[in-house]
Amino acid sequence: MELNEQNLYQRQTGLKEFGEAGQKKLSQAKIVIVGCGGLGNPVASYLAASGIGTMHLIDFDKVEVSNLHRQVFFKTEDIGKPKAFVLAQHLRMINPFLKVFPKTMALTKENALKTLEIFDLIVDCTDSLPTKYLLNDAAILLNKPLIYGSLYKFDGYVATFNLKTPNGYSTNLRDFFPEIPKTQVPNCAEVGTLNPIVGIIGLMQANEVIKVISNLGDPLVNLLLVYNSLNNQQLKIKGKAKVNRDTILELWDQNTYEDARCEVQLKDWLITSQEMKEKKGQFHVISVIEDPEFELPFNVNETIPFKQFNSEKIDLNPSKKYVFVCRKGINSYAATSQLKVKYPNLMIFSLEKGIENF
Amino acid sequence: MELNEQNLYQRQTGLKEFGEAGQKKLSQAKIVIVGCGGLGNPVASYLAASGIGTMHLIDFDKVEVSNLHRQVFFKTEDIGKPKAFVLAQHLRMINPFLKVFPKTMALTKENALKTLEIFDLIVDCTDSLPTKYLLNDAAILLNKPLIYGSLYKFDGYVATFNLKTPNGYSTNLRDFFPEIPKTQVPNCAEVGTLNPIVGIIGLMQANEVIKVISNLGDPLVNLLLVYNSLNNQQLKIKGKAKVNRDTILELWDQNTYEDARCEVQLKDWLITSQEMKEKKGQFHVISVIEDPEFELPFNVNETIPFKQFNSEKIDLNPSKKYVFVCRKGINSYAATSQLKVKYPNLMIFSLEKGIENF
Amino acid sequence: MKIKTLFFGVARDIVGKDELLIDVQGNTTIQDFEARLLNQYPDFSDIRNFAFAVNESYVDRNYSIQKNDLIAVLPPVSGG
Amino acid sequence: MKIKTLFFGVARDIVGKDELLIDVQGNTTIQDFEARLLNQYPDFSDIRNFAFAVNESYVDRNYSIQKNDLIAVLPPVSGG
Repeated sequence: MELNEQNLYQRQTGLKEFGEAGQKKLSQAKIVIVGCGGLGNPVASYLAASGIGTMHLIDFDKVEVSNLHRQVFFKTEDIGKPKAFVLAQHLRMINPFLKVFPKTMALTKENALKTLEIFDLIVDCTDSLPTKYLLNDAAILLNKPLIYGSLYKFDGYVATFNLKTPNGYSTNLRDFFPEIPKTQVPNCAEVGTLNPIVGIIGLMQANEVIKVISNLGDPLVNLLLVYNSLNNQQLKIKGKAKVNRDTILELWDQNTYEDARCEVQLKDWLITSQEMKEKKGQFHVISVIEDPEFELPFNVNETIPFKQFNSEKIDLNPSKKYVFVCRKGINSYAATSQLKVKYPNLMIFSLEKGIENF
Repeated sequence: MELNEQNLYQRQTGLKEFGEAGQKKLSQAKIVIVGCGGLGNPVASYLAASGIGTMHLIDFDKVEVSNLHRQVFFKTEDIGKPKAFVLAQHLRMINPFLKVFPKTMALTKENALKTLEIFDLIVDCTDSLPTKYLLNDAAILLNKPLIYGSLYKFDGYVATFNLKTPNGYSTNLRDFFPEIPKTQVPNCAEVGTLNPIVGIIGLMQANEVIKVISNLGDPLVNLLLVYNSLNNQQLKIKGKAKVNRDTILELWDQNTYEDARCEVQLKDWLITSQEMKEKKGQFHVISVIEDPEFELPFNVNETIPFKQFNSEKIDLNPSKKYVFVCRKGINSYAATSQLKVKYPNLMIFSLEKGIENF
Repeated sequence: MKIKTLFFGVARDIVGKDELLIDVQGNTTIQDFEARLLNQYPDFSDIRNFAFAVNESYVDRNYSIQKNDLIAVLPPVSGG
Repeated sequence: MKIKTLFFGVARDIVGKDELLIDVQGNTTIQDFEARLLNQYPDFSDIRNFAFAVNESYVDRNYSIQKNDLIAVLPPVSGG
């Protein structure tokens, strides 16, 4: 059987509910997938295989070892390469008719509207709360549907936001969660997940994209679907569209959409992995990781789980040099900066970018 | 970050509910995935990435163009290669610690018990009803859990069958569907599907495997989960374990577990694609395909949808040569054999293996 | 009484709808209900192989339909 | 009245359970309910950012809890 579009999609076009008409709608669609990790992997792959015409992939990050357990389209040989490019490469090999454009970049308030305005539909596969609000608000300002997905451990959420309906635009993220939480729960220590819920949520997003574009079935409109993979409990929470475009315009002006946890860190208070390896043994190392079973790649002198960390109760020895460490270098920096208030002249450092990048 | 098992699974082992103990259980598990198509693709990939220790992959088939829209781990360059081997190759590239053994073979009543007895758990990713009953009955005779998945168009079913519980073995396929349907609904013309439901059901199967092996959460025990991807409706049908091992033993003796549709076809009544191409124009070609919009790769003289086909009402011209065609060569063979009763001496042929292999 | 009935798989194809409200007399068993569906939709020729669930529980053919029951009609499926 | 309450995401971590039966007086609003959870589980420090659903509908904080309500406690989630 020849490799052509007709043969490639025959198991879809043969469906009377979908047919050649549905296939044509997919082929004419131009969508953007923001985030090429656990959600972006299956969303992009299944949508590419289904015959979406044009797909842009956006991710600022590179493939890491610890991604592979849930980002199953990445191979060990891809470690260190930009996620968007690696994913695009796979998509080209499964569907040569796809027009795919990978972009290694971070979406910000400054570039979001310009970047997103050319698409019919936006898929949120990011793993950052401020970016999720940035995408939500940008989608509303641009009058575009947003296919939302997110998860925590064993639970996932999915919805089709801001779809134009006869009754106006449908609900958006702020109808369920009005404000960007200031303190993310939980913060630094990424809690992890088992991979099936990541795939389930991603596939449900792909399903929404196909439903919306081919005008088939009932998309998750004015609904937030909640799935618990531990007991297969599903809720579909009905919402009311209240937060409208005018409100979002005001919020857009007020918000920076930056991750409060990723504030600029002072270089003087940081130590690189390189430097720490070179000067091994010269530091008193304190871990502020919560998980007592987390195995560190080096010996530490002390462990103070960050929740119990209180600079008032800590006495440091002025003749020693201290290094605080955690997984991502965020809580360790917070500990360092608190102690710098108490001991401004002491040698106290935070391991830059954390143990994950050691 | 170094590529080792600790780093690969850190986002799972960091979960207090799962931890190193859960990871160890996965690594010690030995499972078999029967069927490497739409369900087997994601099931094998996600389970390999999660750190299952030993995985056997069984499929008798090769990658075809029309598979690629839903079997998204296969590339165009894999067309014509054995599915189990291609899938195993991908798994090795995403997890070098996996022990994977691909087998290109068909499971039959004769080899099933011997083939399946060495595993802790069986995953049914097949697309044949008789094979699903074969796997179900074999799993019961071998006292092994079976992770069942199947689908039709936009709907999918998932369950964990025959799990040993404090109250005995849980429900199996025959508690919901006691007998192997004699006439498959619908038969020859594979109706097709959109790819997200295939992925959703596959991921739910992977989720069951992880739950069962790591003893986490509540597997779908004494339940048949039904998911409608068009409106995201989910039902969890409670069942009672009634069909026990003794009954299955009797059924095992009675059943052949062969697909009634795939009975041996007489060579004399068949014409190959090759021959039909060579003798183009010499035949009166009749299509028995149901779908009026199905596009054929050649001209046909007549179309009689198989449901309306009735040999009593058909008059053939003894001076002509006839070829019946359909998608897979099953209904066209049925038409041919009925007409051969009426016109034993006429030249009537069925296109061998159907248009899909033309 | 009007009984909400959900159709899955090929049953949806045959009925042409996700769900129907079906008017049912008292003392109607699932077996009666099955016969009635077959009578109304002759394409249900394989319905004896289908599973029926009431309020998310599998029921035998002798189950007697009650007011406010939610019926699901579940054909065997074989895709994979 | 005993109110069945489901906990998702980090709320499940904090409570340590998928669901609880919580004894609630008449005229209790979601706002009261939220305060009570925070009081009982101080780790709910971000609960003002959580969504509450009753019988699968999003509710405002001034919703008054009724008998037989099923409450879902839904924290924002950010994984992807």
